[in-house]
Amino acid sequence: MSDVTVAAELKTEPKLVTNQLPAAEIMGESPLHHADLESVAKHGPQEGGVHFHERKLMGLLTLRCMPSAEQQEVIKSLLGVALPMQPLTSVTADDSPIGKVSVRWVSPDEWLIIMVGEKAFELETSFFEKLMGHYSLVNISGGTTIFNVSGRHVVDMLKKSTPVDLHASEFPVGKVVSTVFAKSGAMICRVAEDQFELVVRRSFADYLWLWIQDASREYGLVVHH
Amino acid sequence: MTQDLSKQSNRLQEGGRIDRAKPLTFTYNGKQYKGFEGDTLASALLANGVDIVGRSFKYSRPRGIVAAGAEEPNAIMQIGSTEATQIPNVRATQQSLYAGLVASSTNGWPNVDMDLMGLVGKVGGKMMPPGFYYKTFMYPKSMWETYESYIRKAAGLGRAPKENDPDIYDKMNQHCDLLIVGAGPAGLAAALSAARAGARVIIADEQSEFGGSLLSSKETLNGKPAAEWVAEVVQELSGCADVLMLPNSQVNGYHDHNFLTIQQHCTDQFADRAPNGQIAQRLHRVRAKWVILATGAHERPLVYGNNDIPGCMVANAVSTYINRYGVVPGKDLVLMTSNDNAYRAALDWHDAGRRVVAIVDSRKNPKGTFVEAARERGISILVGSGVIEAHGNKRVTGVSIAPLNEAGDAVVGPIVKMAADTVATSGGWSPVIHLSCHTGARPVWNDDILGFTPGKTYQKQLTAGAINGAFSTAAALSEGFSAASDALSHLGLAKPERVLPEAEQIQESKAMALFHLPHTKPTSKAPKQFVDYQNDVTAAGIELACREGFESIEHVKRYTAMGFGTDQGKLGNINGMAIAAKILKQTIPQTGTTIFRPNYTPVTFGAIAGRDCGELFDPKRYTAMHAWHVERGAKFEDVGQWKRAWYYPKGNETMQEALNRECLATRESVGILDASTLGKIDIQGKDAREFLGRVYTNAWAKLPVGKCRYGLMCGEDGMVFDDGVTSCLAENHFLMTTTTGGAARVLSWLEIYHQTEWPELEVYFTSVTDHWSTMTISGPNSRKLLEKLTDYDVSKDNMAFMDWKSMTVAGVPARVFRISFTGELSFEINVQANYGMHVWKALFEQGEEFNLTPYGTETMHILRAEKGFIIAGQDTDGSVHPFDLGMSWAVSMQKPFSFIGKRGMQREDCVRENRKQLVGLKTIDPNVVLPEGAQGVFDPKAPIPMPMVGHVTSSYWSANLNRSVAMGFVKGGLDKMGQKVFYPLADGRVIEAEICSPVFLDPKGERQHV
Amino acid sequence: MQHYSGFGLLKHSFSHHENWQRVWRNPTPKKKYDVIIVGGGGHGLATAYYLAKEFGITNVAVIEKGFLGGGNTARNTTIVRSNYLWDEAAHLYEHAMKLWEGLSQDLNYNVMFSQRGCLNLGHTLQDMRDIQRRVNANRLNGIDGEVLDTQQVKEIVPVLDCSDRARYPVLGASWQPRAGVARHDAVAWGFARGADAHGVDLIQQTEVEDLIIEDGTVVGVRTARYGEIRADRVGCVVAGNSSVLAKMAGFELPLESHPLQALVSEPIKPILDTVVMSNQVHGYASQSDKGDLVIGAGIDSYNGYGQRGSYSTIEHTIQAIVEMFPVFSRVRMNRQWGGIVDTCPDACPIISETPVKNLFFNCGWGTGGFKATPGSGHVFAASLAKGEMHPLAKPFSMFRFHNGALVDEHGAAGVAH
Amino acid sequence: MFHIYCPHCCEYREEEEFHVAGQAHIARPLDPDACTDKEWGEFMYFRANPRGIHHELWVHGAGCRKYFNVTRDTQTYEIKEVYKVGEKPSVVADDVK
Repeated sequence: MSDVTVAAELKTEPKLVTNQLPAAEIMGESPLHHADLESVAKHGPQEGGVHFHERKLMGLLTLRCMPSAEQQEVIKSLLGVALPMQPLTSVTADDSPIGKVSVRWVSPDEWLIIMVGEKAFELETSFFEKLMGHYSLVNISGGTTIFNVSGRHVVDMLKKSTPVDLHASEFPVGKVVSTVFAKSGAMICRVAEDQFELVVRRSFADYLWLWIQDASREYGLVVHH
Repeated sequence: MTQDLSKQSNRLQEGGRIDRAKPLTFTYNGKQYKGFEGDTLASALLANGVDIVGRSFKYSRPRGIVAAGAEEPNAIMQIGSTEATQIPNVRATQQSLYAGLVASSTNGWPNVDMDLMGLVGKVGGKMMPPGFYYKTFMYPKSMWETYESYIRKAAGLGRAPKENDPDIYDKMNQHCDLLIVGAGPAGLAAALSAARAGARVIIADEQSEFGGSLLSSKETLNGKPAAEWVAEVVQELSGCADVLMLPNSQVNGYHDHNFLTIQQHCTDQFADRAPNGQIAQRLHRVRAKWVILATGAHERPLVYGNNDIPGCMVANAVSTYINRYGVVPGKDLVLMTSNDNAYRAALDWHDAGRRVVAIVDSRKNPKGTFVEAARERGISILVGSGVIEAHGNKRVTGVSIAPLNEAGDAVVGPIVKMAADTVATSGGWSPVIHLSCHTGARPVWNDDILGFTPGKTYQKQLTAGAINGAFSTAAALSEGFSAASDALSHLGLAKPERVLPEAEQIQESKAMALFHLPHTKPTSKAPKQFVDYQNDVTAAGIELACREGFESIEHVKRYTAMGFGTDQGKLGNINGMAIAAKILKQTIPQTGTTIFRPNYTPVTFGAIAGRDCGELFDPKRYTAMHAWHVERGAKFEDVGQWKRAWYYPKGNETMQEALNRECLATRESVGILDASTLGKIDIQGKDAREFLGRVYTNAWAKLPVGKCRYGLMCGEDGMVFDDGVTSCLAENHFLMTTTTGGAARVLSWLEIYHQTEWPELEVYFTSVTDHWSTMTISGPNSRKLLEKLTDYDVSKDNMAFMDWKSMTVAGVPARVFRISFTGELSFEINVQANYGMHVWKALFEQGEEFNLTPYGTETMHILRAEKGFIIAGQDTDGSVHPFDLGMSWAVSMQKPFSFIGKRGMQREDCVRENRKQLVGLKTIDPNVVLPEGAQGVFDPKAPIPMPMVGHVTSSYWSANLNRSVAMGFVKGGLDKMGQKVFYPLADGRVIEAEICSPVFLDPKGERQHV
Repeated sequence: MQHYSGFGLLKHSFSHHENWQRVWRNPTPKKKYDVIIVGGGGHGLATAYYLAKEFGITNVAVIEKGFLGGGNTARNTTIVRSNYLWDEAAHLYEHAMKLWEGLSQDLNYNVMFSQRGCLNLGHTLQDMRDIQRRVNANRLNGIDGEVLDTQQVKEIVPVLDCSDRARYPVLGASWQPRAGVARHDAVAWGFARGADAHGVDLIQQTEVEDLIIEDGTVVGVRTARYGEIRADRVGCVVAGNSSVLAKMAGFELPLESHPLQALVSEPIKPILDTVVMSNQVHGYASQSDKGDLVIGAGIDSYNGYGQRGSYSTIEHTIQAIVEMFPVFSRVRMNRQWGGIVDTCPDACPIISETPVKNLFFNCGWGTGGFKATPGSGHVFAASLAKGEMHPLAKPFSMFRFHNGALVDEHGAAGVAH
Repeated sequence: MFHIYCPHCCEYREEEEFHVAGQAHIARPLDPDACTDKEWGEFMYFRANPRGIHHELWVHGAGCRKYFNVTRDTQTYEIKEVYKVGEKPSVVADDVK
C-alpha cells in the first residue's frame, strides 16, 4: 500500500460540465422552503440568544485534488485566493473573479468552495478550462444549504449539538471542522466571534432545523430572512 | 429567633443552613408535614420525627434513615404529585425539599408502619437464607411459574408512571482542562488554584451547595466558620469566565480517555415537573484533559445485631443532620465507634442539648482532641466495649453493650443494657473510589486508613483529599492544591501561589480495624446483623455463602446480592468483604477487591436519552418533493432514514385498490415516481473506468460516453450487497447510482478500497445524492409527456434505451436517463434539487391529459416484480451471489482484474450443486398471493422438521396480469422450471406454486425499447 | 450431593443453616485427565457436566483463571430463545431450549428459567418480511413462533408505544412463547455443582498460560499455579479470550472480541412481563424477578478485552428504550457493565476440531451464548467424548470459513431499494 | 469513549466522529485467482484479535473521511499512536518485535 500520488502528466481531463441553473425567473426552493422562514422571521420573536438565518441557494463546489505547486498557482488565480493548505482553516476573498468566495478545508485533498449560486457554473468552467491534471470539481449546490447561527448563546446551542470544542482558544474565527451534528453531520465554520455557519445536507435540513429550534428554545430563537 | 416549629419535634431552634423564614409544606404517605428551604426530604422527615421510611426487600423489616447522602440505602421514595410526574426510587437524602413535594415509601403493605408482610418476613425469613430460591420452587416442574408470580409480587421499589414524561432533558458537550469532582475542601482548593492559573475548569458536586464536609462540621478555617471560606471561594470562582460550577450534579461515570458524564439536576430539585418548559435535567458529556477526583469518603457503619432498627445511623450522618439541617434525629444517643473521628457526632448531639447516653469505643485507650472534648463535656465513655445488639421494633429503645477482647471479635464480659433511641456507629471511612474504578483501575487496600484507595490508572487522573485517605481538612486542602499544581504543570500552565486557609489542628489516635461486632451467640444464631440493608444481606448470610463454597468475593456478592442495590453497596461492601475474609481466614486484600461500575448514583433514562427521542429520535430525511407527497395524501414508508411515498390512496380506496390503479395507470399511460432517494456518486478521474471494473461484477472498459449500464456489487465473499445503474458522463466522468439504503455504505466501500488498496488509481468520489432530484416517468406515454416539456429530441432514434442526455425540462437544465425499472418506456429526469419541485409540478401540469399518476415504492415493487427485477436487500440477504440470482449475464469472469467478489463466488460451497436460486413462482391458484417470507418445501407431507427449500422474497397481486406474481429462492430452482413447490403456512393452508421464469411480463423486453 | 428442596430449606432453618454442604470442592488438580476443559463459564461447566453425566467421562478438569461463571455468564441479559433463521442454527438453539425446559430438575438447582416469551418487533416492511420468513422457518423446524400484528403486540406489552407517534412505528412482531429468561449465575453454579458431584475437578483461580502441543497433538496445558496438567483431549471454551488461546496453539480464528454492554435500571414494580427486542430501534429489555429492567446495548465496533465499551452505545440504547417505552423515561439506570464477546463473521458459533489434533474449540457465540448454554455444553461434550463432532455441531466447523459454507444469521442486511 | 487524534485533521476528536474498519495491514492478495479457498478465507475472515497491542484501521467518517491506522491496547484501551495508511507502526507487541 502506498500513499496517493499525483499524476505526472498534466492535461485537461474529459469531464462533463454543464450549467444546472434555469433562467432567473424560475425560483429555486431551498431545503427549508417548506418551513416558510420568511413568515417565521416576520411573526416570530425579535429578541433572543440565538439567531438563525438560512443562506439559501448559494453555489457550493467540492474540489478534490492533491494539488501540485503548479495546480495551486492555477487554483489561486481562479479563486483569487490561495487554497488553505493548513488543516481546518478557511479563507475568504471579496474580490475574486467570481465575486465573494469562501474556501474551506475539508480534508487533505478536499475543499468546499462557496460563492453566490449564479457563479458556480462560471467557476466550474474556468477550472475545466484552466486546471490541468487530476482533480475533481463537483457542484453540490442543490444538495446543500447553509445555516448561519449567531448570538450570545450560539455556543451553548452548539454545545448541545456537536461534540467539538468550541471554546475560542480551540476554535478561533476562521476555523472549520466537519463533525457530528445531533444525529446528522455538518461542516461548522466560525465566521465571527459569535457567529457560525453550518453547511448541511438537503435531506437532513428539516431535521437539523427542528433540532436547532429545540436546542435554542431556552435562549430564545430569532429567525432572520 | 423563635419560629413555630410545631410538629418538627426534632428541629433545633437555631443553626444549620436551612432558612427558617421559608417554611415548606410537603406530603409523605398521604400526611402533610412542614420543613424549611434548605432541607432535604430526609432531614425534613427526621425533623418531624418520622422513623420508618421503608420496609426491607426480603424480610419486610421496618427501616429508617441511616445516612445523609448518596450512600443512603433505605430512604428510597416514590415522588410525584401527578401520574405523569411520578419518579421512582428517589433517595430522600439527595432530594431537596420543595413546597408541595409529594413522597411516599415504596414498599410495605398496607403501609410501612403496619406492614403485614413483615409477619411473613419474621416467620418465613428463617427459610430464606441467601440463594434459597436456587434450592426450591423446582418441584413440581409446572409450578415454577406460579411460584414466580408470587416472587414477582414482591419485586421492585417504586413504580414507573403510567403516563408519558412531560419533562425534557438535554445534554451538553463540555471540554475543559481540568474537571474536579467534588467541591469539598480538596476540590475547592484545587479549583481555586486552577482558576487562578487561568485553566478551563469544571467543578461538580452532588450536593445542592458547594463545601462538602465543611457544610456539616463545626470546624473553622482561618479562625472563622468554614462555610465563610467556602462562600469566598464560590464567589471568586463564579467570577471566572472559564470556570463552570455545577452543584446538584453527580459525576456518574468515568469512561475511557477522560470522558465523564455529569447529571445536573436543573429543576427536579425544586419540582417534580420542570416549570414552564425548562430543562429538568442536563447530562454533561465532559472531555477533560485532566481529572481531579476529590470525591471524599463515606463513613462505614458497624455490623451488629438488629442494626437495622430505625434509629440506627451512621455517626457522621448524625452530625450532618444537626449541623447542616438543625435536626437532632432523636433524644438519647449511644455512639459506637472504633475511631476518634466519630466522637464528633456525640459532641454535636451533646451541644445540641440532647443526651448522650454513652460513647462505646472498641479501643482500650482512646485519646485525641475529640476524645478529650467528650471527656470535658462529661460524656460517659465505655472503652474496650461494643454495642452488640440494638433493641426495639419500630424504633431503637435500647442497646446491649459488652466488653470485647483485643481483636474485637469476642465478647469477654457481662452485657450491659442501656436505654437509647438512637445508635450512631462508625467503623471508619471508605474513600469514594467509585469513579476511579469505572475505567478498570483495581483499588488497593490501605492498612493505614483501613480502606481501599484508587489503583493504577491509565487515565490522566489525579486524586486529592479523603479519597486518598487524607481525612483531615488540613490534609484535604493541601492535597487539593498539590493535585491542581500537578495538573497545571502537565497542562503547561503556570503554577499558582499556595494560598490555603488555616485549618484547626486536630490530634487523632489510631483507629481500630473493626467491621463486625461479635455477639454472645454465633453469627448464625445471633439477631440479624445487616451488612447490606437494601438487599437484606446479613453477616450470617455471608458466612453461609462462604461455607457453601462461594469463596471469591464476586461469588459472595452474587450469591447474597450484596452490593446489587440502588446504593451499590456504598455502606456495606467493605464490611461484607471483611466478614468473608474473616471466615475464609484471609486478609481483606486476599479476599479480593471491590469494584464499582457506572453509575455512581442512578441516572434518569430520560437524561441519558436527551433530546434524541420522539420527533428527534432519528432524522427523517426528505426529498425536495416531500411537501407535494404530503399534500397528495401519500402514505409513507421508512426506508433507512428516508420517508418515501409508499402509495397515494384516493378517497376511500384500500391500499390494494390504490396499488391496482397506480400499476394500471403506469402500464397503460404514464406514472411518476420520486426516486430522489437513490444514492448518487459522482466519479471523476482517468482511472474511474478501471475502478468501476474492479468494484462491479461486469465489464466497464467499453461503455461509451452517453450510455448507462446496470451493475452488481459484491463483497469479497462474492455475495451481492448492492446494485444500480452507472452512466458515462464523459470519458473520465461517471455517475453511479446505488440503492437508497446502500448509499452511504457504497461510498465508504469505494473510499476504503481507493484509500487503502488502490491509492495509485486516479479517481475521486463525491456524493451527489442530495444534489439531484430524480423523478422517473414510466409508461407508454412517458415520451409524449416529456416532449411537452422539452425541445430536445427524445425520440427512439435520438435517445435509445440506456442512453442519457442533457436537455432542458420545464425550463430547468436536466440530465435525463432512459433507463427502466418497470420494463416500460421510462425516463429518469434529474435536476438540481432546488428546482425539483418546479419540474415535478410542471410534469403534473402537462401530464393531466395522460392521467399522469404518482406512484410510490409499493407500486414500484410490483412493477419491477412483474419484470423479475431484483431489489437488493429484499431479494438478497448477503448469502447469495449473482449466479444464485440467475444473473450470470451481469458477471464478466474474463476481466483482467480479479474484481471484488470474483474469488469469493468460486469457493467450494459457492459452486456446489443445489444452492438456493432465485426463480419466479406462479401460484396454481392465480388469485392467491403467496405471503412474502413463506418457506417452501417439496414434500408438504414430510414430518416436522420439514426440509425447506427456500423462501418467497417478493410477492404481489399484479393488476396488469390479473394474477399473483412472486419470486423466491428454491434449491436448484433454475434447473427445476415447471416443478411444484409447496408453502405450508401458519394458518394451516398449503399454497402450491410452480417454478417459472421470474419475468412475468413482456419477456422479450419490447415495452421498454419503443 | 445434598438434595435441594423446600423441605430441605425448612429442615435447615432449624439448624440455622449451619449444615449446608459445600456446593463444590476446591480440589488440587491431578497430573492427568481424560479431558481438560479450559474455561469455567456456563458453556465449559455444562460441557463438563454432560461429559460426566451423559457420556460417563468423569476424569475431567475445568480450569478457570478467575471464578466460576465470572465471564460472559455473569454479564449477559439472560435471554433464552431459539427462533433462529437457518436450519443449522435453529436446530442447535432448539436443542438447547429443550434442555433448558428440564434443567432445574435435571440439576436439582433452580435456574429460574421463566418462559415469559420473547417479542422481536418489526418496524419496517422489510422487518416484517424477515419476521415472516423466520417464523415460517421456525414452525417448519418445530420451533414455536407466531407473527403478531400491532394490536396483538400491544395486548402482550401494554407499556410499549405502539402508536403512530413513534419514529419507527411498531408494525408487528414475531413471538416465541417458549422463550424467556433464566437466572444467569444459577446456571453456572448449577452445572458446577452437578459436575462436581460427578467427580469433575473444578480448578479456579488458575490461568492457562500455554497449551502443550507435541507433534501436532495437544497433550495438556501449562498453568502458572500448578504447572503442567496433562490430558487426552482439551476443549477450549473461553469466549472472548478464544483468539488468545488459539494463538498459543499456533493458529488464528475468524473471531473478533468486542465489548458488549448491558445495563439495569433500579428495581421498579413489575411492568414488563416479556422479553422485547427491536433490531431497527436497537434495544432490548426484560424485567427481572427483582424488578430491574435488564437492557442490552449494542456491540461496540472496536476490539476490546477491557469489559468496557463506549458511552455512546449506552446512550443509543437508552434512546431506543425511551422511544419504545416512553413511560420508562423517569426510571433510572442503576448499573452498566460489559462483557467480551467473540463474534464470528456469520454471527454463528464455532464448535470445531482445529488444526491441532485432540484440541477442540467452542467459541464465537457472540451475543448468542447464554441462551445456548446447555445445548452448547451437550453437543461439545458429545464431540469431546467421541473425538468426533456431534451432528448438530458439524455445520459450525471453523473450516466453513474456508469453503464458504457460512450460516449467515445476520440475515437480510437491511432495506435497500 | 475514545479521544482520537486524526492524523489528517491534526487534532483530537471524539469517538462519535470515527468508525473502526477492522484489523489494519490486511492487504488484498494481488492475485486472488491464485489463492486457495483456505488462503482466501484467511484473508477475509481470520484475524489476530490480540489482547494487548493491536493495529486497526479507523476512518474519520464525520470529519475528513480519511482512513488511518491506530495502535491501541485492547486491554487498557490506551491509544499508543496513529499513523497514515501506507505507514508502519512504531509501537508493536513484544512478541512480534
